[in-house]
Amino acid sequence: MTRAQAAKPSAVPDREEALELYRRMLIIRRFEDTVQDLFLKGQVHGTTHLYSGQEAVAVGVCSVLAENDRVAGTYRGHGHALALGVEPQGLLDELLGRATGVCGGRAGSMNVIDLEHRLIGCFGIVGGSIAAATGAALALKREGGVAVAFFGDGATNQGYFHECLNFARVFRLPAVYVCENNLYGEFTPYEQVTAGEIRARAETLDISSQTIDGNDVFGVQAAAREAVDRARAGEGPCFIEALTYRYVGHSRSDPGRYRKPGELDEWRARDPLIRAREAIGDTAEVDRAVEAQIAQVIENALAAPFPSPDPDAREFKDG
Amino acid sequence: MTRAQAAKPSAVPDREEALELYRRMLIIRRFEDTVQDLFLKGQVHGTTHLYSGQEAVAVGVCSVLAENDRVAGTYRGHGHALALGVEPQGLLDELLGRATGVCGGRAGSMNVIDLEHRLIGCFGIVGGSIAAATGAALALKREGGVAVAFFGDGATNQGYFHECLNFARVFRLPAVYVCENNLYGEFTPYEQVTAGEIRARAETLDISSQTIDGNDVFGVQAAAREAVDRARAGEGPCFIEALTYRYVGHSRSDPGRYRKPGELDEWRARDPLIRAREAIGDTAEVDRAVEAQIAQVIENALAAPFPSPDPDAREFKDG
Amino acid sequence: MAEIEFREAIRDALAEELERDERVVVFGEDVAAAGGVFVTTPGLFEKFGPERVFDTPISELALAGAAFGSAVCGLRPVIEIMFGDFLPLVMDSLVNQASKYFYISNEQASVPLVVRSAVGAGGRFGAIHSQSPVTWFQAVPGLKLVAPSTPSDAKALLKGAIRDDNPVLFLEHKRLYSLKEEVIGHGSEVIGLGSAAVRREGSDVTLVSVMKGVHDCLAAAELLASDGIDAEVIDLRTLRPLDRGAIAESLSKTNRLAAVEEGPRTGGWAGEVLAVAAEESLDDVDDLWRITTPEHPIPYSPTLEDAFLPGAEAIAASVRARLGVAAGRS
Amino acid sequence: MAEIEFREAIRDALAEELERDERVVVFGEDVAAAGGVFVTTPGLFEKFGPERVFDTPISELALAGAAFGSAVCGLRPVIEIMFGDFLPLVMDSLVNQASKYFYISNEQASVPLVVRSAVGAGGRFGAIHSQSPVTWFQAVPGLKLVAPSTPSDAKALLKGAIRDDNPVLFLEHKRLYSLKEEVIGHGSEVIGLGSAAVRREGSDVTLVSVMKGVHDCLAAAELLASDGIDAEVIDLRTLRPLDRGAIAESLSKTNRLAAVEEGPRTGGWAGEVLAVAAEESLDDVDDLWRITTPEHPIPYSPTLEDAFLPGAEAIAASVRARLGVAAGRS
Ligand SMILES: Cc1ncc(C[n+]2csc(CCOP(=O)(O)OP(=O)(O)O)c2C)c(N)n1
Ligand SMILES: Cc1ncc(C[n+]2csc(CCOP(=O)(O)OP(=O)(O)O)c2C)c(N)n1
Ligand SMILES: [Mg+2]
Ligand SMILES: [Mg+2]
Repeated sequence: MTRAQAAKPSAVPDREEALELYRRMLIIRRFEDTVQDLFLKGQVHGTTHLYSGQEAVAVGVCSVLAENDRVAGTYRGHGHALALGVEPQGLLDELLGRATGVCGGRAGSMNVIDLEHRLIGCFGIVGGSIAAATGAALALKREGGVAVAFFGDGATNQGYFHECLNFARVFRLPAVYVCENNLYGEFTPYEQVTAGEIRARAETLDISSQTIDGNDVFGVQAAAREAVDRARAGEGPCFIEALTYRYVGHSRSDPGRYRKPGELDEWRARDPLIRAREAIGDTAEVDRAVEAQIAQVIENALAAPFPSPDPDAREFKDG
Repeated sequence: MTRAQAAKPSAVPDREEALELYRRMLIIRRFEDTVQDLFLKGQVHGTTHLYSGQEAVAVGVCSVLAENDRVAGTYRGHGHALALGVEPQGLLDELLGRATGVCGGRAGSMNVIDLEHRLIGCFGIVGGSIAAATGAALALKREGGVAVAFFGDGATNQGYFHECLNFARVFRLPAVYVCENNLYGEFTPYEQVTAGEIRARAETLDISSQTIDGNDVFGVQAAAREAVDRARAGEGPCFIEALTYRYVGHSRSDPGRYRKPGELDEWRARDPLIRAREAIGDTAEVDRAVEAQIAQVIENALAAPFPSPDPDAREFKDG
Repeated sequence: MAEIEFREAIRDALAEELERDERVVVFGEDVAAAGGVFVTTPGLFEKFGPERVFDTPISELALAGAAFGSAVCGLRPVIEIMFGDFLPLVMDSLVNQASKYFYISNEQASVPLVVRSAVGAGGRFGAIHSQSPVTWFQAVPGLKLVAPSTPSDAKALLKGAIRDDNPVLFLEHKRLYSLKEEVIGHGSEVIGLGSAAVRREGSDVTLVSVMKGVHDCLAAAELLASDGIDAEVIDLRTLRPLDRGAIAESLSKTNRLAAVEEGPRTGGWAGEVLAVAAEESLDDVDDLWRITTPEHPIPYSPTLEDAFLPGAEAIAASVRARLGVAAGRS
Repeated sequence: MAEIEFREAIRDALAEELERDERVVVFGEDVAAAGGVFVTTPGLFEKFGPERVFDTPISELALAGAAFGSAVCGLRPVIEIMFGDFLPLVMDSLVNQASKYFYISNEQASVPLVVRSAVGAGGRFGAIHSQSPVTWFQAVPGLKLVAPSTPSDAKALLKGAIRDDNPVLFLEHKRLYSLKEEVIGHGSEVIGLGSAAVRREGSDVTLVSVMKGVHDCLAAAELLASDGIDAEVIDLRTLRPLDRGAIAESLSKTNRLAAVEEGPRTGGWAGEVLAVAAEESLDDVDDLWRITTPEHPIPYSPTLEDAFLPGAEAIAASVRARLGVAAGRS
């Protein structure tokens, strides 16, 4: 599949909304740059999976969600979280293992949960977000909410994908499954391990499906609106395959040797931020504001306290 | 899907071969009648899942297998075993828990294994046969063998189905996946829990697939030959959906209340044995021979010893 | 006084909780229209309708995922996994997600779900439909593990499990489903999870078990009584949290304890009981041991399966041997 | 004398066995072209080609099924499950099929497969990439469970695992991958599974552990030495079969034993060690206890994770407390 095949004419929203989408994407980009930086400085621990390059998907999809909707993201979840409005401060604090993190430093990069911001979790098990969102949809069905799962191309080879999509279709659950096809699962090109077409897998389960340009935030928004509306209207689950690309390694120790020559540059030329800026025009004000915001967040985060070991941390919720 | 849709003109083999197919089907039918009988008398224990009505599938498929091929059956596996040539005596002894059973009474109805007869196992976990055959195909690829998995319509909702078929396609494994669609998974009609068409699930994975009349043994044989030949030729896995019906309950405690009115009679009218007999003509000799054979098997089985508890039964294979 | 069957107790608990709390939903394979393969859920579908009680595809990964996700979003799902042997397929959702959620979310939310599953051998179901997979799950913080032995306990503990805010694995022994018991009281008690029950008081030796094993221990205790051995029988009821106090208390009286487990010795829950006893009550201890199954899969043949399982005779014999008492001595 | 890293030891064992026996195949996610996310398999793909060493889809159910089925049909597969936390997804094939096959087939065939998996905390990977899921698997007859602590053991035990005719779960602790060791001998030893090693002789107390814990125990023993406490350190190496003799022997000398486990106390393998000690060596025992992690999921934050894990200091402190010795007394 090429971008051309997937491209649809996208309706650019009014300037204010367009700027807001752009702003969110920029926050994610700058946030991820920051994480990368801090990681190299040894301030962010363990491993991280950055969302740089894929911003349009999370931002476009989350921009159409209502208050009673819920989202399940992945270990590559900073973008999913920030697109939902999770505070950059709380998120960065979490990645730094600080007490002020959204999960008190207990969760870390791969497992961020922020229920207040509709994020039921980031899931470190490939396919886990699909399962969680399917369950969420079962609950939300009662109250008119919609559940969204983000996951990668690689996750479509997991049993969870097949079982849950079938489950959702059988019970007409209000779920939107968003596959971020960034061409690779870790170091392996997706075509090498994926039989047939990804979108067809959902279509075969009689699920309304589309493949879209995942680097066009306005197009993503339009596609997501259609899918979310359908799901909310009780017409059952929808599937979106968003074609996109990640700019940095899968995780920290990945030099990206598997990339085809020129591939990264090609995708950088279709950068979702550049393309949004082209449509919007002048963004200097937002650019400056985000820059300042992130600088402040970093400063605060580095100064935040680490959590004190709690000898009485509870295993169970009390009665 | 109706039978009409699935019907293909089937090539009837020469009389001798046709009679042999018929004989095998009849052995299965009589064997299952016997098991049912003995079950009601309390001689067969636990639970059993009978193959009556589906005989043409196992017999047709197994009739085209070569010596270095392997088969994985299900908990509804007496038919798979007998079609492969497993001795009715050893099989019945196993079901009765006798020391002379093919697995010494250790396995029982749901888990029969008879490697000598190419049966790598009957699998009590729905989807387990798919996994086992996929692995077998990986090994058999080296030596030109083909692995066959039998499984039900319900198993196509298992993660194993999706993961293993993708896996087999990606590595072009010599596997033939035979879905016996008998319209129900236990007590639940398959349409109620299955999104889309079963065959399309395999097709979507770029696997050569066909839906066939599972009650026409000659048609099954032809379809299986095509699939097995393809697989053996290195063209990768094939999928067959065989439409069929089980005559008795899912397992012993099932009165079959879920059946649609008239459904059982309709299917009995297309009984695989009757249809084979119609094509063959006189079968009296085979009928008598099988009758006598099974009578002898029952007599022997009831007289066979139970295994003695072995206090030194081994956990591991010795170095 | 009415009698109640174990399977009815399960159904009644579900019906009462479905009635009481509309967040409760029940789903699984053949639990609705057919009423469950072990006949534990008949009538629920008819009474509560397809939004509350429904049949699923044969998709344990999805079942467990749906239970987890819906519990995070406000439901209190009770799912049935037909045989305990299939629990590996729900383990990722149960162990990696549901059980960790309360802690890693920094206590933003807990995950109130119940997984019911039929376990246990003795029914000639063979190696892969007869396991009691307690020990796959006992070392999982955040997960509760219930294993009742009587109809009234089953009912009160299942109600307790459904009301518990944490994920609970609720094991039902197949050979108890037809067990009947006189119901005492109004039958709507709720037992919180984590307390053992003393089923028989005794002074010479403590027998600790769960589920079917409790009945075997009680029968063994009767046999032992005729040898002059007075056995105390403790029904742990909940394997996590484990009622450590009950173990210590009984040991302080009897000084000898055997844990009776329907499962292999190495790595079983009986080992945990011995470890707790050794760790916390060593001064009280004269003897500690386990009575378990052999270390191989569960055989199908009746002769093999019967010999495989630790029944009353085997338990009594083991106690006699360990205490150095010959049978029928008294 | 050459030094060898733990991860090189793994690779060398695989390379030597691939070379020796053409039935051996190695597959998993990113093990071939990329050489493994923990860099344990570089060069194997280049040397042995795509029929012997290959990258799979992200499909653990299929991976495990393929390992099982191919082992039944003559291969000796070694699969990598990237993180031990993902093992629930292979558990059905491993526990329900592979481990039971030898017995229920009436010994027609065994299932020679190895599942390698990276386990353990301390790397700031959070709750679902840091577990040491030993106890999910310890009570499974037919399955062997290996947990090496040194490069040379890792190599010799992995070779032993590949040559073993039974299914083996081979755990590699992430924090050992970079551990270096002088190689003694020609480096092509094979260790059969089931024997513990005494890493340090001592007379006052026995510390029992596996993997990273062995190093913590050795460090603790050094600390304790300065308090005049002489600790013996036993590396179990294989958790199933468990070397019960080694436990008994050490206890007969020290009379006190602590099992040090990187995992929660309730239901852990350390409990099994205590149970074995209590059951078989009670007369030798003055004290038995466990040093484990708290009973909640593994936290991400460095301060939390460090406090969570039982390191050398914590082990030494626990021994002192249990023996009634103040630090630095001697
Ligand atoms: C069940 C499981 N298997 C393997 C992994 C290791 N792993 C983490 S991310 C990843 C690649 C996933 O690829 P994809 O779904 O395409 O998502 P992407 O990382 O490209 O966003 C793998 C294999 C995992 N976390 N969970
Ligand atoms: C993983 C798993 N889930 C559930 C079951 C219980 N069960 C046994 S047979 C069966 C129905 C299977 O239906 P289908 O695949 O259509 O095969 P059929 O029995 O109709 O031949 C179910 C649910 C099982 N054995 N394994
Ligand atoms: Mg990807
Ligand atoms: Mg069926």
